[in-house]
Amino acid sequence: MSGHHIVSVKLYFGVFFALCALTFLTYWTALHDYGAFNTPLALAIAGVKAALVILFFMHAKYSSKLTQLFAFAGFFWLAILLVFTLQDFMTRDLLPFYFWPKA
Amino acid sequence: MSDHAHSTYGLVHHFDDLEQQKETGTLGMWSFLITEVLFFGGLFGAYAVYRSQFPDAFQVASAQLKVGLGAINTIVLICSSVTMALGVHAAQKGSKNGIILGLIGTLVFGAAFLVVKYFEYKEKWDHGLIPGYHFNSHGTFDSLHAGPAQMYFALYFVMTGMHAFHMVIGMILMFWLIAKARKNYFREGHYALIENFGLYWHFVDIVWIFLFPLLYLVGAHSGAGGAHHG
Amino acid sequence: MWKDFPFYPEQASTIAQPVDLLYFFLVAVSAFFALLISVLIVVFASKYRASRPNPVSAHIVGSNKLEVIWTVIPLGLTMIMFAWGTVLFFDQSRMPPDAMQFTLTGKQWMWKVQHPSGQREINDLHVPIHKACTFTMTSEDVIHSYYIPVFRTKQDVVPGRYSQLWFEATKLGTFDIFCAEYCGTKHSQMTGKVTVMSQEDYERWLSGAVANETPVQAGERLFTALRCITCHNATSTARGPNLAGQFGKEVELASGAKVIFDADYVHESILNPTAKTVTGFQAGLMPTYQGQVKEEDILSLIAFLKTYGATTPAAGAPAK
Amino acid sequence: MKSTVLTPPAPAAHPPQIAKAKTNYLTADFGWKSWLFTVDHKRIAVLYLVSIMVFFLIGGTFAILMRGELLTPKGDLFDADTYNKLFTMHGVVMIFFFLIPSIPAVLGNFLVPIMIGTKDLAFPKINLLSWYIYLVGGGATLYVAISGGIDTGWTFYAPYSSTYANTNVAGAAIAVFVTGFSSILTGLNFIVTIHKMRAPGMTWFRMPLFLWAQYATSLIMIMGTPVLAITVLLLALERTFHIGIFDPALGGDPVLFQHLFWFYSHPAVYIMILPGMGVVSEIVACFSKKPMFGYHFIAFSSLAIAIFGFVVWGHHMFVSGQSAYAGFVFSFLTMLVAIPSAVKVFNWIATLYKGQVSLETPMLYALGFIGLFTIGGVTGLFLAVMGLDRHVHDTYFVVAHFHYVMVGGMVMAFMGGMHFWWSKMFGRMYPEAMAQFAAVVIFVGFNFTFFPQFILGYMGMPRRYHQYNVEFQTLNVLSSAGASILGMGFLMTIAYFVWSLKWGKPAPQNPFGAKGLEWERAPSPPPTYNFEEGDKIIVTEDAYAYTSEEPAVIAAHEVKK
Repeated sequence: MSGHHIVSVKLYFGVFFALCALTFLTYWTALHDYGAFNTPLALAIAGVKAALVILFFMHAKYSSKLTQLFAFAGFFWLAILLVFTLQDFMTRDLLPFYFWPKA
Repeated sequence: MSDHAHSTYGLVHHFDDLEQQKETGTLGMWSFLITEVLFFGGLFGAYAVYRSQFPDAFQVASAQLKVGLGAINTIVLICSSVTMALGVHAAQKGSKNGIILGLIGTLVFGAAFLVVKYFEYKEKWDHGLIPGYHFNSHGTFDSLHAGPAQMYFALYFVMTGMHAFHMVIGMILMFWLIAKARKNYFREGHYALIENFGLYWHFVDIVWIFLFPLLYLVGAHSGAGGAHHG
Repeated sequence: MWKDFPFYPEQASTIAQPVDLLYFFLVAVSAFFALLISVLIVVFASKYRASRPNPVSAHIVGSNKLEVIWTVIPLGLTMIMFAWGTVLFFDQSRMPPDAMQFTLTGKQWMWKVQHPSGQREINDLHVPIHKACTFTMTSEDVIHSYYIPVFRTKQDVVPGRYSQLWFEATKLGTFDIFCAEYCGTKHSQMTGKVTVMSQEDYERWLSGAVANETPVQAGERLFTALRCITCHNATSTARGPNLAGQFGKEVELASGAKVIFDADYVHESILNPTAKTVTGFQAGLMPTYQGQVKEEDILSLIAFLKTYGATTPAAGAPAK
Repeated sequence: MKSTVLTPPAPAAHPPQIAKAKTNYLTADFGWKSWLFTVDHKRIAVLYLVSIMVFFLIGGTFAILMRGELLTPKGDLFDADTYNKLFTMHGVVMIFFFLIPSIPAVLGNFLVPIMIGTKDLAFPKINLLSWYIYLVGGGATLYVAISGGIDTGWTFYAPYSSTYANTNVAGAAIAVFVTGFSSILTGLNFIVTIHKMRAPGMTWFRMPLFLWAQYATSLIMIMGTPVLAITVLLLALERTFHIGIFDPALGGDPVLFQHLFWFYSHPAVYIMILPGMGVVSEIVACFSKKPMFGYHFIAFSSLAIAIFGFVVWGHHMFVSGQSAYAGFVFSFLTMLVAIPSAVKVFNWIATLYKGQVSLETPMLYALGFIGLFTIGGVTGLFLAVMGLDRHVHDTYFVVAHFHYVMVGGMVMAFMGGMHFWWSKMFGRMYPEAMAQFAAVVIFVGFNFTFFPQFILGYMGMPRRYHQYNVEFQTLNVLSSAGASILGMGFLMTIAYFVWSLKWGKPAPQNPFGAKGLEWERAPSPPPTYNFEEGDKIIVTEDAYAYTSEEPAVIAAHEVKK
């Protein structure tokens, strides 16, 4: 249950060093040009960092299923907002197709 | 689960026991964080749309930021998260001094972050990069990029400004929590307040974890402008 | 008496009747369900009223069979509506290829239209019957919406972007044009009349009006005057992509992405040339024409680029 | 008076149970401080009730003025700017200050803790804070109304709102921003309360459907409202400092504003209707004296509506310049979200079957809701079908549709709920005959007002028109006439409610013989902690246990015949 599991100080420092290392990694990758992959890479690293913070600093790993669901729900709804907004902007250049050829 | 060593210290009238009270507070905080995710989410949505429409302008505009400062601030904020986590750890262990130490550490790192942010903002101000009628008054951007670059800086200031605002709120709350901790308020397992505040502070950290690559690193490899520190 | 109280406006375009048919289908479905529910309420409320002798409630907590029935039937009906409506909408969204090309600019609070032959009109519109007309539209200030009820068509007019609309009138007469998107004080006066005329009347009307150069001619003049051809030509040393015959085609950008060479792309490339540079060409060579060309000029350039390459092969052979 | 004459009250002098029975949440404490600093969810509900009624009357006045102007095709009563401000203020006030808080903040606040058998909401102080935030937002809106008004329409579309309007857009944006937090805090409170504070035995599937509806509504409140908050904040910044975020001159896209706006504002429509559905479920079961038909389906349909409601917002934007493929996706998903609403309607009807139906005022409103909401719902399909929306979008058809849902749905449910729980809230009965008459007046007036607008819309009359073509006049006059009947109905209702506070018949604990903790365990009105002291709430039966298993055999037998 939440609050009953005490995370050890050692683990906190482990996460801390991981976060610092990932920060350096994302900085380092940003200095190189990977074309279209720079941004996805940076976001993936940010995602891992955020997951570390949520799981260990925010104790989500040791929390009830309900809390985990709530932690997930916010990001899920954010994804809805982003995906459904971008689907408009991404498909604007496409011409609507005919369902059957016009005579 | 509430064991008998626990008194009813801190129990508010409408709860049955401390266990229920604590879980309620935690769930309330997580619900609040959902609203925070979506609050920033609107900004990330706007960012995603305009970044996809003006990739070049965003790259050029982003190159105006000092990546080094952003990276330092990232580390500073991670440190503040660790001290916060240690403060909560101390609360769980029932160490009054540990709580105060953790909070003060968090406060110091938070302040350091804002100081760095202040210098960044001031530099933007000096270079005429504040969105509005006087944007680009120093001619930093050619006319091709000025429009979308202004939108980039509008997003930059609103996103980092909202983030900084959340930090200021958090720091004000920390003074209050430190005062409470000094009065030995957080005892007998009654430390939900510290824990929930910790959740808030870590969330603020997470926002920055995403802001850093999205705002600072876009133009880092292009070499345009003052992208490199030092 | 239905003449005095019509339930739908006149059907004056090819799309009007199909839209009305769909409408009647939905009205029929709605009426059926509204009636069904009202009748059931009245019947149940009177038959099972509490004041009847020895009232008793049956212990019924649900029926999965019924739930499935009243999930599947409405779902089926809505899917029919969805498919039918989407086909109609896509037909209305895709511009017919050999139509008359009008341009339209909305501003507070008027509609400025230019005919393919160059005539300009404000608020009012004259179109020939049985001829597809497409409109390339933008706004100078806020969002407006060009709405002609008898043609059952409507499209928002958005500043900074182009939207398109088409119709083919099927009935002679004069009909209303409304602005349907709220646009400020005189929103309700941003109206006009569309007059549908026979082909001969339309031509007579055109000749009576002051003839300007056509949008295509104006575009060609601008294309020369702005020296676009200096870079955008078919030679191997050209500093910009050849534009002849490109309109409506897909082009590959330096970033690897592909975009349609359409009105929005032209608009963006003129005002913000580095935004989407075609692959193989250096970005930043082309200056912006922001402030040098007006929205209406760009509309003319677009009109020209649509024909460029097709009618003037001498100016540069099509790219491939 | 000499202090020596005063004797301290001696509680021991009275038998304790009588003293307790006489003290309820209304009489527990007196004076304005006891109200303004209360943390009792029931008192906060009453504070909300009073404040939303003030805004309802203000918004209603704007509506009546508009209908007055629309009596004639010419703009003769007001100039165009005034008319534009009227419809904008009507929308802003009614949506943000009446419809959204109406059922959640009044009935929800009052009933959620009682229905789950607890003493208060999870965060009583935050509950009070939400009311104060509401007041600040409402005050700011009234200030905007006086200081230049706002004329953008409640949708605040950029770039008209951000650049071209000459009215107090920034003020209104801030007012909406502030009010949003009141809604967020209410939603948050309900979610946590329903998760964590249920009495022993009150499992999820024993909860009254009103709570399921409140829970679903609260989800929308906390997930959607923050996006609206940041959107109007961006609008205010754009308006004040010209930061350029929605400015087409810089490359900004006004359609982005619409996406962000409708991400909240479409689900907000479900904030406005879901609680109404919850109220109707309670009323229908009670006045049929029968368990809810398909309880699980109604419960889950509320959640389905809340979740699917988030992915349909683009159906407001088919002709806005949104891509046709985005329209395709949004249109399809909108069709899906219609299904759970239909399921609810059929289940309500099936609940009447073989029950003991009595037509007291709450039931009249509930049945009216079912009919009008059906019309409002199916006409929504007209707008979600893309080919048809091209014609009816932004016409009076839209106006008629959402008033059938909002007034025909939500306001009817709110009225039904107020009549149903009035005795619980204030310990007095409303006058039944008068109330039934008013319900009929409202039903008739409503249909006269809004049905003609469907025809107007299909005939092509655009919405937000100050002047209109002569051929639209007949239907507009009909609509205005209906509005005056509707207005009379509402005034009558408010009058007898106020009257009943003093002269109404004292209410028994359970005047309608209803099931549920608020009826069976809480007195009318309830004491501060909702239940008699020492009354330990343990729930042992399902919601709506109006019948028992025993007669089921007979019922099944009868069905077979």
